[in-house]
Amino acid sequence: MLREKYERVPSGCAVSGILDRSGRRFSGNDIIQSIALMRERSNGLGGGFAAYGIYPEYRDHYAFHMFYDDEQAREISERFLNEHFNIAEAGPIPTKKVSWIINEPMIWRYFVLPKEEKLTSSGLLSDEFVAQCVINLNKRIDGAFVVSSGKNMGAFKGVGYPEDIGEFYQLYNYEGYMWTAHGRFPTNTPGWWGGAHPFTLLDLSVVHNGELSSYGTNRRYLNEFGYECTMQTDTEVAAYLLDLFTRRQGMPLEIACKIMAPPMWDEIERMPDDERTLYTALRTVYGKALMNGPFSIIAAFNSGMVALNDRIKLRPLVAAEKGNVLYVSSEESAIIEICPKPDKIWTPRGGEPVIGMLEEVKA
Amino acid sequence: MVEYVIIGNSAAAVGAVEGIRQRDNTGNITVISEEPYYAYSRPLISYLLAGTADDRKMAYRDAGFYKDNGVLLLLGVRAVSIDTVGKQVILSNGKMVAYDKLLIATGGKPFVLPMKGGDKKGIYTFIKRDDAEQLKSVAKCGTKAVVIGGGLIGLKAAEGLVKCGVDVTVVELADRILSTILDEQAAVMVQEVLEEHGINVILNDTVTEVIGDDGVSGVILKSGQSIECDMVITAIGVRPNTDVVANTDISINRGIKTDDHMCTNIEDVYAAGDVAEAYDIVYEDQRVTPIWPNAYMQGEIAGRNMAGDDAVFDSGFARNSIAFFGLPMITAGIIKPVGDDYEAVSTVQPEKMIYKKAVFKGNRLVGFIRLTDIDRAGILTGLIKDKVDISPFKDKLLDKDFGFVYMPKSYRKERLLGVKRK
Amino acid sequence: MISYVLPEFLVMRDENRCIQCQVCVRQCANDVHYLDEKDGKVKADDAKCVNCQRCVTFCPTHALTIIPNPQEFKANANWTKKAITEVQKQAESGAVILTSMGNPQEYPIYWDKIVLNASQVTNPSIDPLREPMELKTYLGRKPDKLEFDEKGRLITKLTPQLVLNVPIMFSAMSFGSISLNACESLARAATELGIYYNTGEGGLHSSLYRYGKNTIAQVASGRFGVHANYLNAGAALEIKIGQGAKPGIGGHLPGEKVGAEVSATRMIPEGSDAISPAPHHDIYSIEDLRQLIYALKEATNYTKPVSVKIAAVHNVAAIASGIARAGADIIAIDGFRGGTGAAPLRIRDNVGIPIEMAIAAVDTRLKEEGIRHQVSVVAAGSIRNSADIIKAIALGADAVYIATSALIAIGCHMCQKCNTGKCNWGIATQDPQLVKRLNPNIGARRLVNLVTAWEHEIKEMLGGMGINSIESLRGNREMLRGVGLTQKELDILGIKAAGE
Amino acid sequence: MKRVYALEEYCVGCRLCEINCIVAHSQSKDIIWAFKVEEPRPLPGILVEEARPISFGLQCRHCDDAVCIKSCITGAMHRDERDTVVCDTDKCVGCWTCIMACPYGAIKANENDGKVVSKCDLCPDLSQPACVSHCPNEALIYVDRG
Repeated sequence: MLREKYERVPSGCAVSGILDRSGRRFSGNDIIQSIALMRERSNGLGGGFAAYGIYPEYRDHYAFHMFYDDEQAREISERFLNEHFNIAEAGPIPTKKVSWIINEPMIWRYFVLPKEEKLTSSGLLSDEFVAQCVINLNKRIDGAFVVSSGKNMGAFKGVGYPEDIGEFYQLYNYEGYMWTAHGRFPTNTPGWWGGAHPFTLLDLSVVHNGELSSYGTNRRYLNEFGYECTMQTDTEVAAYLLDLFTRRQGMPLEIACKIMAPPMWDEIERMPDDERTLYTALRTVYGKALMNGPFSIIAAFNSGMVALNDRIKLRPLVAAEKGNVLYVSSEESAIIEICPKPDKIWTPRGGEPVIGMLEEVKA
Repeated sequence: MVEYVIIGNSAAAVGAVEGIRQRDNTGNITVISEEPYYAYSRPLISYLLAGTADDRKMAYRDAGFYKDNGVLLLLGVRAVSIDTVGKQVILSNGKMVAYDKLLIATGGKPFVLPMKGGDKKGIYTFIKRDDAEQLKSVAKCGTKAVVIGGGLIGLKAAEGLVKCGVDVTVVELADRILSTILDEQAAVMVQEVLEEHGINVILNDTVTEVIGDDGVSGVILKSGQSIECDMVITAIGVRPNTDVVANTDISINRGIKTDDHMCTNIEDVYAAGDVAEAYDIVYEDQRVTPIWPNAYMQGEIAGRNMAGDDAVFDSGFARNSIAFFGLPMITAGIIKPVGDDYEAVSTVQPEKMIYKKAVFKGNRLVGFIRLTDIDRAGILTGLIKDKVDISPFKDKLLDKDFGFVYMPKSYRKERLLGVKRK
Repeated sequence: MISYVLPEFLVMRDENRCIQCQVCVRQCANDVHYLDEKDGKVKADDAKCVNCQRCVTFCPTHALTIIPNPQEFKANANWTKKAITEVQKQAESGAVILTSMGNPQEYPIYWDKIVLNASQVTNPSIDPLREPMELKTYLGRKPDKLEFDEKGRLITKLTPQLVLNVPIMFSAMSFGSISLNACESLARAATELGIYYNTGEGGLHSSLYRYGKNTIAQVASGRFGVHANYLNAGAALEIKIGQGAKPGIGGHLPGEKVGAEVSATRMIPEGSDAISPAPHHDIYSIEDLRQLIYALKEATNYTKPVSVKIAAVHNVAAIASGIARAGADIIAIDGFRGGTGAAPLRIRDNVGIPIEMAIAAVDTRLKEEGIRHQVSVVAAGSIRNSADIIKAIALGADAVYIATSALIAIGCHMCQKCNTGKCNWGIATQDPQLVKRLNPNIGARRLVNLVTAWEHEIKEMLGGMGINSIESLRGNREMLRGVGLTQKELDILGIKAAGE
Repeated sequence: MKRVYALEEYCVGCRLCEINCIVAHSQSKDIIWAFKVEEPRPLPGILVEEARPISFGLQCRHCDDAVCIKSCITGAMHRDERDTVVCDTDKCVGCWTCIMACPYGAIKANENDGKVVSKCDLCPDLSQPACVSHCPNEALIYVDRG
């Protein structure tokens, strides 16, 4: 598979996300409409979506979305999958020919569960087992790429404007309770489908607008915990940091956000004792996980999502609420486009996460 | 308003005016002086004689001094007596000046040697400005003079006369010149210089008779020797000018007796300067120390106390800075000690005319002589005055570079940084 | 025996400017300048001159210039003047050549072959004059993760940390090797700057205990001046295993430098040589180091981080790993250009490796072992300016130690004669006449100025990279590119070539 | 009043204070002219006492209770409007009584320039005395300690 030729392609981008906290499912139309409005922020070299709640019939299976360069890659990958998983269903993801979308890889989908004996012999929990398998697949099998691997969710992405990608995947045919989208403006022409956002790991998906000046520091830090940053993207770093803190270290999401975009030291100095101790500890222990430089990201996972800006808000991010629905986007217009009269609309401060959780999870 | 009256108009009087004015800017001050001059520098009369001082230099204070200090000046009039009961001063012109506070600062007057022919024309004293002016008018080149007395006044007169071209002989009764301020060693060295400059010095002798018709034509010494001369200057010393207190209840010993506030035995009557007898910190007794700085300081203390202060005079001791023919010398305190209580060290470099001597009593410096090398001699004066324990640096006192660097650090810091010792 | 050694310098005096004021005479502790009583002129004995430039600086008419002696030997690329002179010296003395300060030889200076990145278009640079720019640095052991209770409250208690306002510390220089006024300058500057200075192995003079909050107390092989109060006086402890200028050998403070104050501070008799053994005789292996680390922690009731300082030698990465595992909270690595108060010239000039390579190797090794985040790494050994600091941190250091630059700030002119004890600038001397030449008011002020200036520059460079917190530079080798380096060197440094 | 104080702990004995005092009181205010050309060269108003390792600059303390003024036989020594103790050299006759009196030894006989005394005048034309400005080690400070 044609991988990213250059390391760390800087890019400007658009992001958008919608969550209905009641769990009500809705089609991909809104998210396509929202991201489409920000066409100016993309340049047709990458677009993608993450959709949650779209596979209720396989809600307990890991849904693997795969890109293959060719049949051989598919065969090798499927052999790998068969070896480690019981596959409940497999087949190509339906797509529609769109004139602007070219050079698409083979796009397949598998609903799988880890084989009991493999799980037992690995000594891993199933999520970690799946994560290891995804990393191995991406690393070892040429021409194959795991687009997403979470339960009851999937990522749909490719090279093109996001609305064309949405059309290509016919996302209006899917219904989910949460959608995120990304329109990319890379400064070169990588033409690699895997490089588009969202970046995913299990059910975690990240769309991201920005460029991390701390990339080298963050990556070396993640290395220490076994994360190999192969994609050369900042999005990958953000995803792995979230995974490390929330999944592996079991930290509250808010805290993880405060590690990635912490308050300034002088702000910490002015905090009450408890808070000061907490933030001092966070920055002292996790300094290398601070994501420095401009970014706005939307990270989604089965239970909800979080939108986060860098601490001095060098990239745009707007949030709105209407009833149970939470909107986050790079631009206010992209929210108004699909929700003309929100109950509340605001610009989150740098480093202040906007967190939306499914009500059933909260309860 | 307080009426201050000061009899006399020299260093002590000026010191008193300035002392009064430190505390009282309103009281009236009256200064009474027999001499018809503004305060002038009495030691400068020898410079006047030698021609190196003019009126400007002679003036001890600016012309505006009296006005600026609100002083009523009564010049050319003598205070004859004092009515200490009625608190008034009786003047030679018959007038009375009432006082609340009185300072007697009448200075000294020359000792006059009883000698045959002492009434001839051409015999002078050398105390006042008029004396110098008078002498200057007769001290022509080629004339001859005999100076009776080899002390400070006599030698200064002799030096001035030599500079006028006069052939001078000094006759001194003592075994050395400048016997009050120099020891034998120093006196010999200074005498050499005087002689080099043409002064004929005769020691252990004195004038018994002045000869001549109307005017002076010579003197005959006790030894029988006779010396031709055109003039005689008697300079065998001064004594306190206590005339004004005669027949009053103000106590006199050699001078007017004062306490440590410069007050006499009579309330509101003070005395200062050459007329006063005050405590000498070196000799530790009451004595008259007729030197300029003492006069000023006593006057200032008296003035302050007259104006209500509680100031103590604690710096009385003899000290002199003088030079003859460019040979400077500074001496202070006891320079020729008598008795076992004292210890003296000295160093001499005859070729450089340097002589240094220090006199100790216990761990205190009580006197010194510095000839030629007078640099920073005031440090020693200070050590005497402050009664400093000199034992830590006693061996350095005569060194060329002696200074605070050799003194204990705490003392040094106290003096130089104003840091108080713990 | 006539000396064959040429005077190293010539003293040039501009007679048109010299006013015979003798300031030079009074300032030269080497008795170079003297007043010739015969003609009243000030003259110089060039052979004694060490080019410390005290006279040059103090001459009120700028009449003096010190130049290298232009006398050359017959051209020989192999037998250079230096090589010949050293042979001559040893033939005369029969002794090891002693010298001081850091390795002056022409080894590559990798700092100067590394360039920094800056933001353009895609990522805004940050203006430190308008935006916060954070240099605060915590040194000490860090847990793998923080634990929170079910209510999200922090459970983990951090072990003691050093908090630095700027990632710069003054490295170890003992009282004895440097003067008390130099120590005080460092201590006061560290206090004012919110950083730390290091006592070196000379103990802590009683007058410096008041700067304890900003003091790192060193424990070295001689254990000079080490007692319970000393260990508890500072904010941290440092076990000195080695020094970049003289890896593998100990120290030697000659008896003439051991005056009353040094004697009392080091707890050795006045006038006796203070000899630090080459190794710690209670550390012959890594497990012994662990014992000492924990002995010190016990002695200070676990209130202070413990640093271990080593010289950068060939297998520095593995050694550092061992030190991290032995329980050190901070590892200080001293490169081969680091300074010294006295070292054998051959050792100084030939032993050890450059700090740039060492720090890159250590950071990578610890990262690979997954323990880099647990310890702090401090780079030392000729950090000359703020760019060196930026590069050291991007290569993986948490902070740097500076010493030579600190000494230059307070007057050192790099004459490399510390070992003689006649430092004309009052730094590397115990002669009271010379010590007083360094006014700690001025010394501290100059140090504060230097570090403040570097702080500004670091902020500028960070802002240019689009970074507003120094922790985002740590190990961020993406920000570095090599110029004129071989691929092997690039690989060790873990950086790409410029243009890549 | 502001006075010059010497911090002996930091005096390096270079005597740049003396040299710069001379320059400040020279005609040209140029060090090379002052030393190489001008005659007579002024005397420094500061002196350095030295007994290694101790040294410090010392000049007139401008005493509140100045015995030099009280002792001066001509009235030349006086306190000016800045409270500085100065000598009116037109009135000074060089009797050296002030040298006898000054407990700091801070007054010098200047035989070069007429026969007058020479002492520190605290550099009335400068913002601070030249000795202080030029002390390389801040061993002289110019402060008001009362």
